[in-house]
Amino acid sequence: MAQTLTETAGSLEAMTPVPYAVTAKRQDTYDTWTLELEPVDGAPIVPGPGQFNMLYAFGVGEVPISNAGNFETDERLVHTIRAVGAVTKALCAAEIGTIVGVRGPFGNTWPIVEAKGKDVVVVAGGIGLPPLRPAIYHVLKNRKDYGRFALLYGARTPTDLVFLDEVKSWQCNYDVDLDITVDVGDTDWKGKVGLVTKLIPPAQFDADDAQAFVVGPEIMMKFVAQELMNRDLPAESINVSLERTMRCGVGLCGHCQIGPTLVCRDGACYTWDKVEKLLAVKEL
Amino acid sequence: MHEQATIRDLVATVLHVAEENDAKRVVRIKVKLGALSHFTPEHFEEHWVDVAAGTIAEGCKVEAELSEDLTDPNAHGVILEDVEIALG
Amino acid sequence: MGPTIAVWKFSSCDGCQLTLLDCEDELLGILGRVQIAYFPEATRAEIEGPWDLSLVEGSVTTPEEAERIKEIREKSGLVVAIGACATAGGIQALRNWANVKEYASTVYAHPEYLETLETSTPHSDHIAVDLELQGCPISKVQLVDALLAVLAGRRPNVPTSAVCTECKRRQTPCVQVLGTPCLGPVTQAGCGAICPSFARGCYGCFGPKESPNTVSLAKRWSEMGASEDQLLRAFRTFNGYKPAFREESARHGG
Amino acid sequence: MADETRTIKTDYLARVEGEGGMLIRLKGNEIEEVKLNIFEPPRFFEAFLRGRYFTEAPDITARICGICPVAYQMAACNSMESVCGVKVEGQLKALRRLLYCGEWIESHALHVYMLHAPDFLGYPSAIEIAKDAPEVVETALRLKKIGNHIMTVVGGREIHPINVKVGGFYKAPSKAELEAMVPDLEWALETSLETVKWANTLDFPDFEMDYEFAALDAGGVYPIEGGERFVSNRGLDIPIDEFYEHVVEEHVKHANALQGHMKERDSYLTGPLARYALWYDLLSPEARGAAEGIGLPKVVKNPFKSILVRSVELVEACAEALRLIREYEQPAEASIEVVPKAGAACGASEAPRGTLCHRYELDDKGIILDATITPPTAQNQPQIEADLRGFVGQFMDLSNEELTLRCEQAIRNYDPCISCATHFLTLEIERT
Amino acid sequence: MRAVLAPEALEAIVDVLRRRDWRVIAPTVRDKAIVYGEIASATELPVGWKDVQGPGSYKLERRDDEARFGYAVGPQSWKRELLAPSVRLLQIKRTNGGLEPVKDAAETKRTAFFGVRPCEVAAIKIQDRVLIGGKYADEDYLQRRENSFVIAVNCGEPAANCFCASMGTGPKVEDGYDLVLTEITGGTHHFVAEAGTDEGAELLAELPQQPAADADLTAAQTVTDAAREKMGITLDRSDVHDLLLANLEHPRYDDVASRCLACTNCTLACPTCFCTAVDDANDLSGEADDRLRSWDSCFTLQYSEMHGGGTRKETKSRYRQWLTHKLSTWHDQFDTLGCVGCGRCITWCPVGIDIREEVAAIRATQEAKS
Ligand SMILES: Cc1cc2nc3c(=O)[nH]c(=O)nc-3n(C[C@H](O)[C@H](O)[C@H](O)COP(=O)(O)OP(=O)(O)OC[C@H]3O[C@@H](n4cnc5c(N)ncnc54)[C@H](O)[C@@H]3O)c2cc1C
Ligand code: SF4
Ligand code: SF4
Ligand code: SF4
Repeated sequence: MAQTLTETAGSLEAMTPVPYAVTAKRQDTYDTWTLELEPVDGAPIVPGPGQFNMLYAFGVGEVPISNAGNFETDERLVHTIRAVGAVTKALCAAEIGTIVGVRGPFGNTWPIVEAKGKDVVVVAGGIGLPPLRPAIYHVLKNRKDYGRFALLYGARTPTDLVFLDEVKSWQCNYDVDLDITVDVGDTDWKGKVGLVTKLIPPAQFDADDAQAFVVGPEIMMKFVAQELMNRDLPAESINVSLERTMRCGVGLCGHCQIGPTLVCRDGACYTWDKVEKLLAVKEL
Repeated sequence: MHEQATIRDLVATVLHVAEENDAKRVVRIKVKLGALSHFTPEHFEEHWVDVAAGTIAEGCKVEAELSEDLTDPNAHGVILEDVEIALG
Repeated sequence: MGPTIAVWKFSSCDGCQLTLLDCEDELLGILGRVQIAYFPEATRAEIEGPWDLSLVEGSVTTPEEAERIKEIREKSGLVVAIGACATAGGIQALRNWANVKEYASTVYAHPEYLETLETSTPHSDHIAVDLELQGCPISKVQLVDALLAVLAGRRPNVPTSAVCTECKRRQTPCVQVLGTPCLGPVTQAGCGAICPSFARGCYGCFGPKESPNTVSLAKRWSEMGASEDQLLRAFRTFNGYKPAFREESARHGG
Repeated sequence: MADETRTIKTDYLARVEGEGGMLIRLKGNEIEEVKLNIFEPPRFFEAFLRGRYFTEAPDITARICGICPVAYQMAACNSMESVCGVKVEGQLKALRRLLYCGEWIESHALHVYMLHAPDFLGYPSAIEIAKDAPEVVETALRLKKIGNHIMTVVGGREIHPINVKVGGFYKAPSKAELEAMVPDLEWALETSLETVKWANTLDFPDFEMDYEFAALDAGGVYPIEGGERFVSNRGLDIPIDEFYEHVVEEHVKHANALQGHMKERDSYLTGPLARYALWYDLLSPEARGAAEGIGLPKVVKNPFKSILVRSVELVEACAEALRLIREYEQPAEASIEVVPKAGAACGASEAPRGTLCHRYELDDKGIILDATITPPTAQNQPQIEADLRGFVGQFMDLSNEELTLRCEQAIRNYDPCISCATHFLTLEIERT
Repeated sequence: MRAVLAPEALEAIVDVLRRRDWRVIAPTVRDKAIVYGEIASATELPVGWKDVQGPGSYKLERRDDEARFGYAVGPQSWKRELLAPSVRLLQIKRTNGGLEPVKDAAETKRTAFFGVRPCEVAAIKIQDRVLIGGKYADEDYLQRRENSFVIAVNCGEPAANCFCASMGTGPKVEDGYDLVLTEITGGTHHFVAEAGTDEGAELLAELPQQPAADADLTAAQTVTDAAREKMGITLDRSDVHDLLLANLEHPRYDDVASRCLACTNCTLACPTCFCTAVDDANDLSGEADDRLRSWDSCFTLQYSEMHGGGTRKETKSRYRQWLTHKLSTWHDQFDTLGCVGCGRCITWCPVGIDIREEVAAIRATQEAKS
């Protein structure tokens, strides 16, 4: 075609996984592991807070997994993965030295830099904490640039809480208002029992000048957003992360649509005002 | 053709039961022949005598009853209902 | 030493297990990675159970078969039901609408010699099945993919969508739109949409797709001139006992 | 005797195992009984064909056997067309023959190399042969694939082809599509000629039977896709429509498959040995040359040598397929119109393993009123038992294990189309 | 550059292109329909055929003239050439512990699409926007697209399901072509040709031709004007974006779900629908994976399946996804409509569901409400 197409065309390498080696691995809960990955050749990509990579387990398949790293270092990728199906099981079973494929980083980032000077409220549900970790790291690293920092963490049971030690260390070292709850306790659990939404009314933040970051199951995010709005936090100041099936991760395969938006391209981070109506429609 | 195998299996079971109960001899067995088991009582006894020969079940009394219920889930099989043994 | 695979036959035509031998290009490659533990169509060698994977062909039509599948279930890591017989009762499930004793006397002079259940049922009516490959016969591609998936520990690629997806991918002009009634829109993909490519309507040998709208398709067929009888037979053939097709055939009499 | 007795409740269930099997009862050196059990659970095809539309018979009866579906489709079509008074001829008939050649190639290659040869070579199966001599199995697979490919191109798929229809086909392949198969078929022809020589290197037990050979008479060509008469070397010569006046089917207690035998005659044999003996002169020059090359007589009475005859038929099917493709012209219409008529007729075809006969009775709307199907294995079963009786007599002093092997091999001589018969699970030898 | 061509010049087009060793893909008659296939001569075009289309029905009939393009669009679209139904994107090999992605050598042969309708040109432009116009580009598509050469044909005789006039994509092509023909059958049968690019002009220059007078251009304009007139406006697109978004829970979706088979035909026949599945398939040795991309559809359950189940389990949600995407959210995502009015989804729906009627039904009850 004599029309100039090439100039309009974006990156072409998006569909090719790059080999990374598993260099460290930690089990977080009975079904969740954290992997650290380093490129076999060259420098690692540096995903921003809120971005995700497509991780590929050889022979099994590829899935989107959020960036859970960048604090001290950009040297390696950190991903926390819950083994729920074939690919995530294979990734969680990877040994140190195993090569996995990585494509990314894809998607947008949390508006964490934009939140400078404001109070920060982070609400995480279970495995929702890892995707928030890069944003948390950013705040901690630049702690003085932000106002109050409330970290509200809930999980179904105590065994579903990840990085508990690390979370507690943040509380001591960085002036974080930490509040934790579980839906169902066990005999060893001395903390709060109840839904994470219960932690919102007492949380310390200035609704006129705060940004909230919320990740968890869709239904949890709905209730959390509602509670936050009950505290007069505007919907535009509530950030959530959505999840849909993704086959390409780069806006070409169409699978991750929710109404007017493609989650992989326009998300996965959204402000609540953009998605509230969409999520209210059943099976949209 | 499978009569033989079935009977052998039954004899083994009877001997096992007998042994567990320290029996000296098997006096009587009672079996229910499924409607589709391919056995008639006479046919069954004939085979039984053959296979039980030389064991402590030799010469025992065989009570075989032919079921006519085609819909019984066990219609194809033979049920060993009980075994009478002589102790001591 | 790969995983052990046992191939079991129940009431069937052997076509689905023959599909394995028909994987001429793949057979040796697969055999190099698994151990055939039991496959009477191909070998007299046997490895005792338990087995990692059992492929189960054929439907349950006798009391003995009903027992046997339970034993196989107990001794198998994965049970994969292959074919319309194993997943839907097969063509012989037509007996489920008839009186078996009458059937038996039609065919056999001495029906009293027969041991048979009144019905022909899929294994899922008797045990928990891990994966069903539909089709009369199953697709080679799906069979090979399922075996490789087991070896790799991934999800097998079994589309649950309509035959139409494959028909469109192979770019066949839709025969239903051209005037030949076709079951493709309610039938599960897998065959490669061969019937339309040979200018005939799909006859449903791969069984119902997920959420098949048989009512709407049947209505269209009637508008195209199909009789109630024809509709009844169309839904009551190789997969007639699968609930979606069973219910639709019942709507057209009998 | 005043022993203390006790009754113990057991309610223990002993199962009757249901697999194919064979029973040989020997008393001293006398054979008391030889029984071949075919525990194929009944599937009632003949019953549920009643009430179906006549055009459904080829698709439905294909499901009787996944190993020779084309045989069923052709017999059903032949029978239906005969009831309705139409004849499929010319290129459509040629296409049917070509499709059937595909099935012969597939089935014979499978049987020769993968089912029968392991017996001769002392392997449990082709899987083990593949470990020692992969090239043998690769050859078999490639041959099989070529047969299957014909069925895919002409019939739509290899198992249960979808393109066969009463009156012809749904769609006729183009000449170019068929010609694309020629190079493969030429290879297959060469290879099948080698197969004959290779098979001739196997060891055959000395054993002959005096058979009544029966096969279709296809009127001047080697019988494959059909024939108007059913004939034997002992003077049987009947129109196929009279098949059931001469052959009766018997349901014997030990097998769910019906057995056929001819009225007022003994058991008879259908299949490769019979076709070959009756129609040797109609074989292609290639096939005849192959037989001559290994000194195979015009009549083979040793059932173990059926593997040789089957190889010769493999040559025949390849040569015939090539000829049919060469002479093919794509017909303007893929089928002729068939209007249902009330009536009844038989139709038959030559399955790889023998003559297959169908008979249907239709009403004037084309609804099937009655169906009778006699597969080759049913016809051959009495003969198989007769063979075994003769055969076991010769090998009585072998150990049970060896005798079992021999018997399995003997059964496989007939390529019975039931998996339980291709590899026996239980063979009981009772010696008293 | 413009010219008047005699019907015989079509043969010259095929000749010239084939001499350059290009593939020429054009409409031909096969399987009782007009489909696209490689041709070696212009005689393989559907000379003297027309199509009679209705919701869920399509039939070829003879015309009483020798028109080469006397039919509308058939079951296939150029999507099959650009966004192939199934293609291997790459192979990933395992090499002693590592991974090595291997790309297949791309097909580089130039391909002329001969007989591209205005709606189809519009559809190609839409797919360009989606597949190579954003931050990331589909490499296979781009490769094929760069190798394509578009010979468009304006429409004179729309089929019953055509509604390009409503969507502003036809019956006259505006841009996006290399060469465009308008067929004039009344009087002496001839074509008015106009080049859209330099390459198009080069081709035109090689053809036997007459100069085009103003009258010829007017005659060509009359052809497309008449077609537009005949079609009328059957779908009001002005407010459709908001209309559909405001009616996501409209009861009409229950009604259409009772008819819709969720069979995927509409989406796969559609020239703009671009959804694909990306699957990895293992090779026999287990040492390499093929990454395959194939046409997918929002009408399947697996399309929206996440861990724990499908997002759109009901047919109603799937139909809504499709309809709103085509006419509404496509605009939000890609700044264009997703429908070009070719009518394929209507004709090739096995039960004849008509997008125009569904929109009209939603509009009618919405209007009744307000
Ligand atoms: C932006 C984003 C970020 C995420 N971040 C994280 C994270 O940080 N940590 C985390 O643990 N999880 C994360 N997830 C979720 C994670 O991607 C899923 O848990 C994962 O995709 C599950 O894949 P699986 O193969 O293990 O599960 P499966 O249940 O085996 O498959 C899951 C889905 O894959 C598709 N699929 C796979 N095979 C087939 C097939 N043969 N046919 C049809 N469909 C098939 C289906 O949609 C299926 O439902 C994230 C998801 C998104 C969208
Ligand atoms: S021919 Fe049948 S399978 Fe193909 S698209 Fe039409 S309805 Fe679907
Ligand atoms: S198109 Fe339908 S009937 Fe034909 S093979 Fe496929 S599933 Fe079976
Ligand atoms: S609208 Fe028509 S073509 Fe589209 S999925 Fe529904 S039934 Fe199929």
